[in-house]
Amino acid sequence: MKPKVAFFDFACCEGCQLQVANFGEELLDILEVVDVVNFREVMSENGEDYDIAIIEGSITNQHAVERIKKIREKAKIVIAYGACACTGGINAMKNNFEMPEIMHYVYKDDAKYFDTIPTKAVDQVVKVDYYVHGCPVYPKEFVDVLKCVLQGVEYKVPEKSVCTECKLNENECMFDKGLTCMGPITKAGCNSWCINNGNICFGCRGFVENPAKNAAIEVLKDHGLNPELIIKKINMYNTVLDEKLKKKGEE
Amino acid sequence: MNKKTIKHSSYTLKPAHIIETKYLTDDIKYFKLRFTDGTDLDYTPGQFVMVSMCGVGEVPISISSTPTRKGFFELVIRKAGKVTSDIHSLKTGDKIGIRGPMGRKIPLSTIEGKDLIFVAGGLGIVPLRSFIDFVLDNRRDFGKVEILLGCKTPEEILFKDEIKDWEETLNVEFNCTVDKADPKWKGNVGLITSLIPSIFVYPERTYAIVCGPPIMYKFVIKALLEKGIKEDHIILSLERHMKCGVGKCGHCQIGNYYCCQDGPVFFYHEIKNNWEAL
Amino acid sequence: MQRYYVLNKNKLINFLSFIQSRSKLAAPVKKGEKSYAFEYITDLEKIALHYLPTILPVKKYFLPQRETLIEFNKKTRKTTHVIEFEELTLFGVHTCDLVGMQCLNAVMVEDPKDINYLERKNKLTVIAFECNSYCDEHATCGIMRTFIPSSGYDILFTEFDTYFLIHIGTTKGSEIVNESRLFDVAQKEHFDELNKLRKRKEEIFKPEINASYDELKKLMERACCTGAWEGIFDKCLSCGTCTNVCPTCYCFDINDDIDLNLLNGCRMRTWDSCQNEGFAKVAGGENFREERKNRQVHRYMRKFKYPVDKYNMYFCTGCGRCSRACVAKISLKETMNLLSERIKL
Amino acid sequence: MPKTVYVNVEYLTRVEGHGNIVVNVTDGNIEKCNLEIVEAPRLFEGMLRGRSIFEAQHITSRICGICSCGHTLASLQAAEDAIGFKQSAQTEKLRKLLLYQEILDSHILHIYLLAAPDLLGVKSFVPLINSHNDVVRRALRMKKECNNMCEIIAGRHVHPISTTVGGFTKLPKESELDRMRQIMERMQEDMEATVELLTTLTFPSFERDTEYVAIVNDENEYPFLEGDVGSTDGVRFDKHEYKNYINEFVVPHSTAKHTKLSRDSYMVGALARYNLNHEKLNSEAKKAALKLKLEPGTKNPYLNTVAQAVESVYCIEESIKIIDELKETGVKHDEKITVGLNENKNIPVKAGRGIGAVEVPRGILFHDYEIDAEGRIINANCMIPTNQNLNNIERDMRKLVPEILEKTEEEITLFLEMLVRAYDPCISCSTHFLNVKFVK
Ligand SMILES: Cc1cc2nc3c(=O)[nH]c(=O)nc-3n(C[C@H](O)[C@H](O)[C@H](O)COP(=O)(O)OP(=O)(O)OC[C@H]3O[C@@H](n4cnc5c(N)ncnc54)[C@H](O)[C@@H]3O)c2cc1C
Ligand code: SF4
Ligand code: SF4
Ligand code: SF4
Repeated sequence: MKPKVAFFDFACCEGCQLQVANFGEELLDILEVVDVVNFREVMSENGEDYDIAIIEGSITNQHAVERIKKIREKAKIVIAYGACACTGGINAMKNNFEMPEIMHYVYKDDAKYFDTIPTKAVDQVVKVDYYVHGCPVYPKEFVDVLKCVLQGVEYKVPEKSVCTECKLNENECMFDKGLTCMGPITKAGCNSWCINNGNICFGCRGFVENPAKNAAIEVLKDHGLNPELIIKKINMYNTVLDEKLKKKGEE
Repeated sequence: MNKKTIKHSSYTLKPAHIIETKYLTDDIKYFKLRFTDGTDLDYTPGQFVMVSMCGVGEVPISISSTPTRKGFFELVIRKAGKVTSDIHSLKTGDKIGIRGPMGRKIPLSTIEGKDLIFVAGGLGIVPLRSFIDFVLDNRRDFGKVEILLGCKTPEEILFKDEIKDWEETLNVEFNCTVDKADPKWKGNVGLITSLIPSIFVYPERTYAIVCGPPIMYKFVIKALLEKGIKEDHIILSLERHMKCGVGKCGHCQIGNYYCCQDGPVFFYHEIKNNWEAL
Repeated sequence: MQRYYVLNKNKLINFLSFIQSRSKLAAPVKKGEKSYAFEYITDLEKIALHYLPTILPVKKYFLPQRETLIEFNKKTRKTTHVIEFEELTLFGVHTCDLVGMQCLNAVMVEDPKDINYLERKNKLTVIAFECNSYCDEHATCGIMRTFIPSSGYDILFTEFDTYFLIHIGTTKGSEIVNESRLFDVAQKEHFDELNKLRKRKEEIFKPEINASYDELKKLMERACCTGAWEGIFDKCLSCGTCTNVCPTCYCFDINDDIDLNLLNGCRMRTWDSCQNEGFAKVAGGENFREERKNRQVHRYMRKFKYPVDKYNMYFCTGCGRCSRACVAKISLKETMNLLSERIKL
Repeated sequence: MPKTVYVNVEYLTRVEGHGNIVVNVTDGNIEKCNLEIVEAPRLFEGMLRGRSIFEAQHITSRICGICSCGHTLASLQAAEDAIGFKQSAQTEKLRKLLLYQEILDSHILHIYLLAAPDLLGVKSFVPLINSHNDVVRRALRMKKECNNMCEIIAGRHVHPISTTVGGFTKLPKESELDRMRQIMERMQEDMEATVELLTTLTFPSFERDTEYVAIVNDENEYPFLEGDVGSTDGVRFDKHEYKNYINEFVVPHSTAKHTKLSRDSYMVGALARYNLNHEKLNSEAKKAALKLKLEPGTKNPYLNTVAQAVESVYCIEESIKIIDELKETGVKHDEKITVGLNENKNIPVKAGRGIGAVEVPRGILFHDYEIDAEGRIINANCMIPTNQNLNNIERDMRKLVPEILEKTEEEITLFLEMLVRAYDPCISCSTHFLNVKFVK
């Protein structure tokens, strides 16, 4: 029996789901091994009977909290899919503002109509079994995770930094070009995608397991980045992880 | 890149059949294996094998049986992660790939005729069982045999039947302590080190063989030394992360040593000054 | 066997074309302001003859970043052991990198031998290029005494004004030189020049560290578990770069890959680094090198202490890559100097 | 025949983002006929404050995965407009190429995976894998090839990597130009088959007179990236004035704001562009339009899908032209830039305000940034095509419902769903910047 897979999206750009549609004909190979029963972005079938729930997006309101809990109850396996689901992603940048202030900035007097809560990663609300990091997800890693799911074994996100992959690809280091890069403290697994294409790593896969955050701030400072921008740069994808680290530190 | 195939390398797997399995606890499973070509694994107590689940990975596992019993070898595996949980899904009749035996063959002649104390913490009993059974199969070649076992809870005590056997028929002193007792438990409660002071030893003719979680060693060694047991009479089996098993990949390095090749069994005096050992 | 030849500089192109007619060619090319890399060469113009040590050392050809060890089929249970290799000539290998390869050789021939490595190595031809002066301030080839090439090459090029002096290291090298018919036998004046150059080099390359060659190991032994390392690695991010770029680091990981049908797959080895968080973690949760600092100390021990005990070699070639590539600007030279100040030998 | 119909499509599928269709007809009277937008707010506008303009495109591309290249280009245009940076001719070409590929990609996705299942009477492409295997394979292949193109140009399609303020951080190699040309040549064949397929499908006939809005200019090229904003009602204004012309207003049932220009509503997107600029299409695209019987002045919103096909033909042909030009002049690799967050101050920055206006697959997209002297954003605003269409969609729905009232509720639902889908709405985009209100 092929496992039944359902895609669900929360606050996100749906780009990670699109990565699936972007597989091309390889998608048909994937459909050979799983049954997709719910994939709202490209399908109207509305299967409510599924084994594996692939969750895209972050939890940003109470309605979403209830919805994700229901999904968790039904699914045997929950996969957090993409940065928004795994770490809050770009959405969590808003947690660095006072909620009423940013709400008022965007919605003015209508802000009061909104049900909104600070952005949460999926695992802050329900248990997550697998993570596919990245903004967007790296297709090969998604397939790797899928294989682990099919084999019924856990998937381990490499406990390495993007630098290790960047070096293996023998890119010229961004720091040598006078730029600052999030590679040293970002989880590997994307094959240093951005640096291979000439840009810096923005840290979309989130901090490595035990990031040397203070050292990283020092290093970025040494390379001439304005302190205010350093904090912004680091929290672009790491706000939720940072909150988690702080909590762990307090315990 | 060109590719060629060859018959043999350090990574070649040798197929083995599973001839028996049973759960010892919820997450610890016992496996009895035999090579499909009928050969015996040529090993010494303290050695280990690499167990392969193709497609998932390979893990180091201690051999729990004694080489004195032919035609099979035994493994006891705790579900710890990716590979080990996949191994748990195996049933009698399944085939797996084995590499090994790995590790140093310690000369058993050194302990022949001596009194032995086995100190095991939790799963540490698994590799020690290989020594214990070896000794018991040659019971007359050894002196006094004492087994000290420490576990978190009474349920975690492995090989309960065998222990009874050891105690009743083979003249072995067995002492056990748990961190947390349950109402049925009548034995000791406390750390394993608490068992050591009360045992009686002839220091010069006693060897201690120790295996357990990393934090245990320091305290056990201290207690043993206080008993007067000599540094070169203390034998330790150490665990490290291992990938290749052939002294290359670097994961298992303990200072100067590669645990997979130079160990995992060491004499205390060899590693007491090694900054990374204990 | 004739050992010394001369190649006129304007014949270099012909020689390289000749090499290309025999095998694939890899040589350093410029990648950025200060970055070079060994790459497969089609366009000979791209070769950078004078270059700063490449981002990755030539170890990537001996021990590739990723390599298949075995292939298997889960259904038939058949496993095959595979070796990936290619006929390749490396041109322009720096003096220090020759030593790096010798370090790797020492590890891989040690029993149990690494057949994948050894077989692959047999297919590689190494044409070295002697450094006549420092590449930059990060290099410590003076103290490591790796600025004079001793062995590890099939052919060695030493550059002079108008010609290269060639030394043949192996029969394979001799065959290439003979077959190419581009070389002249070296004369006395050439040897005189070589001697002069080597003397000059002794003047240029001076110990960069305030300790003698022999003292380096002792320095490590004394420093090992002390406070001597205090503060040195505060900025270390554990990104793993220093080990990946090091010509003598060879730690690796082994992982399986399988196709979507869960039928055919392979077991791969990939470079790993002792600086990575999970490198020394075991199942119980214990991490034997949890602190970043200890991982760095371990790295230094693996350069200047352990291999000396085991192989009687320092596993540092002085290439300077680790310092050059470190984003936190932690420098091997400065670290060693600081240690030598702090430790009384 | 007085009739009572109640349609409630919760979470409309095969569109991007979350929207509900709610229609309530009691005894023949329309009491409610709304497209409710229920996407959760993400507050991009607020989050952009204090950020460097060199990060802005990276952040705003995350508004929408499907048109992330479009957002990127609009963002870059706004940022460069603000600091007065002029892109090079080569950069312009490559950006155009990237946009063509995104439009192609998005149109293919829409035609095959989102719209076609309705026309073929199935719920999604999955049943088509068996019934129309070659069609599904073609669709997936075309989509993949667009991706491969984007990968060469910008690193990847979803959230492009190498597009930054100032230009590109990598440039295509000669061999990659060849590869792109081959891809586009193969795509020509597949596109031909696509047009062929569309000629066999019947679209609902429905018309409503409305205003069409798109970028217009005086060049001789179908405009996507540069120009003024123009409409079929004869309005034309500079993009910097968009706020003065386009009215945004709040409706009570939507988390997205609605807009209007000269009349009650207007439409943007492929059909709008076609209606305004069809004369500037290249000959292949014109031929396709002829074949598909798409006439200028078309008032049937369902035919937006057909206009997308015509534009797809256009994009393929124009892409080939650009690739050939690049091959001829050779790519100037010294134009490759390294910017990061402009740590090395390679690009001069000054305070100012900049507007980007780009025709993305679903219509015209505005990004509007006000920045300080150090290049940090003080205020940001975006106007998303789907927002601009929402009002028009609802007005279409209100005209359509009475016309199809005799049909079954199921059919009515389908027709309405198809109508909304025809606009190819991107709902996740549309709520991120604008004023919203809940159904009360
Ligand atoms: C010499 C030796 C003998 C051993 N004998 C036994 C035994 O008899 N029975 C038994 O149940 N276990 C034994 N182990 C431990 C066993 O090897 C690990 O539990 C197993 O490797 C975990 O792999 P995994 O894929 O299941 O876990 P993973 O999912 O890979 O990881 C779970 C945890 O295990 C750690 N780990 C991963 N690989 C290894 C490794 N190769 N060595 C140690 N830790 C690792 C990880 O860092 C992580 O913390 C032994 C280990 C060694 C070194
Ligand atoms: S470019 Fe970034 S990821 Fe690559 S080595 Fe440098 S710091 Fe690390
Ligand atoms: S390089 Fe960095 S930003 Fe780019 S995909 Fe990888 S982790 Fe994300
Ligand atoms: S330790 Fe540093 S200087 Fe020494 S060989 Fe390695 S990279 Fe080169």
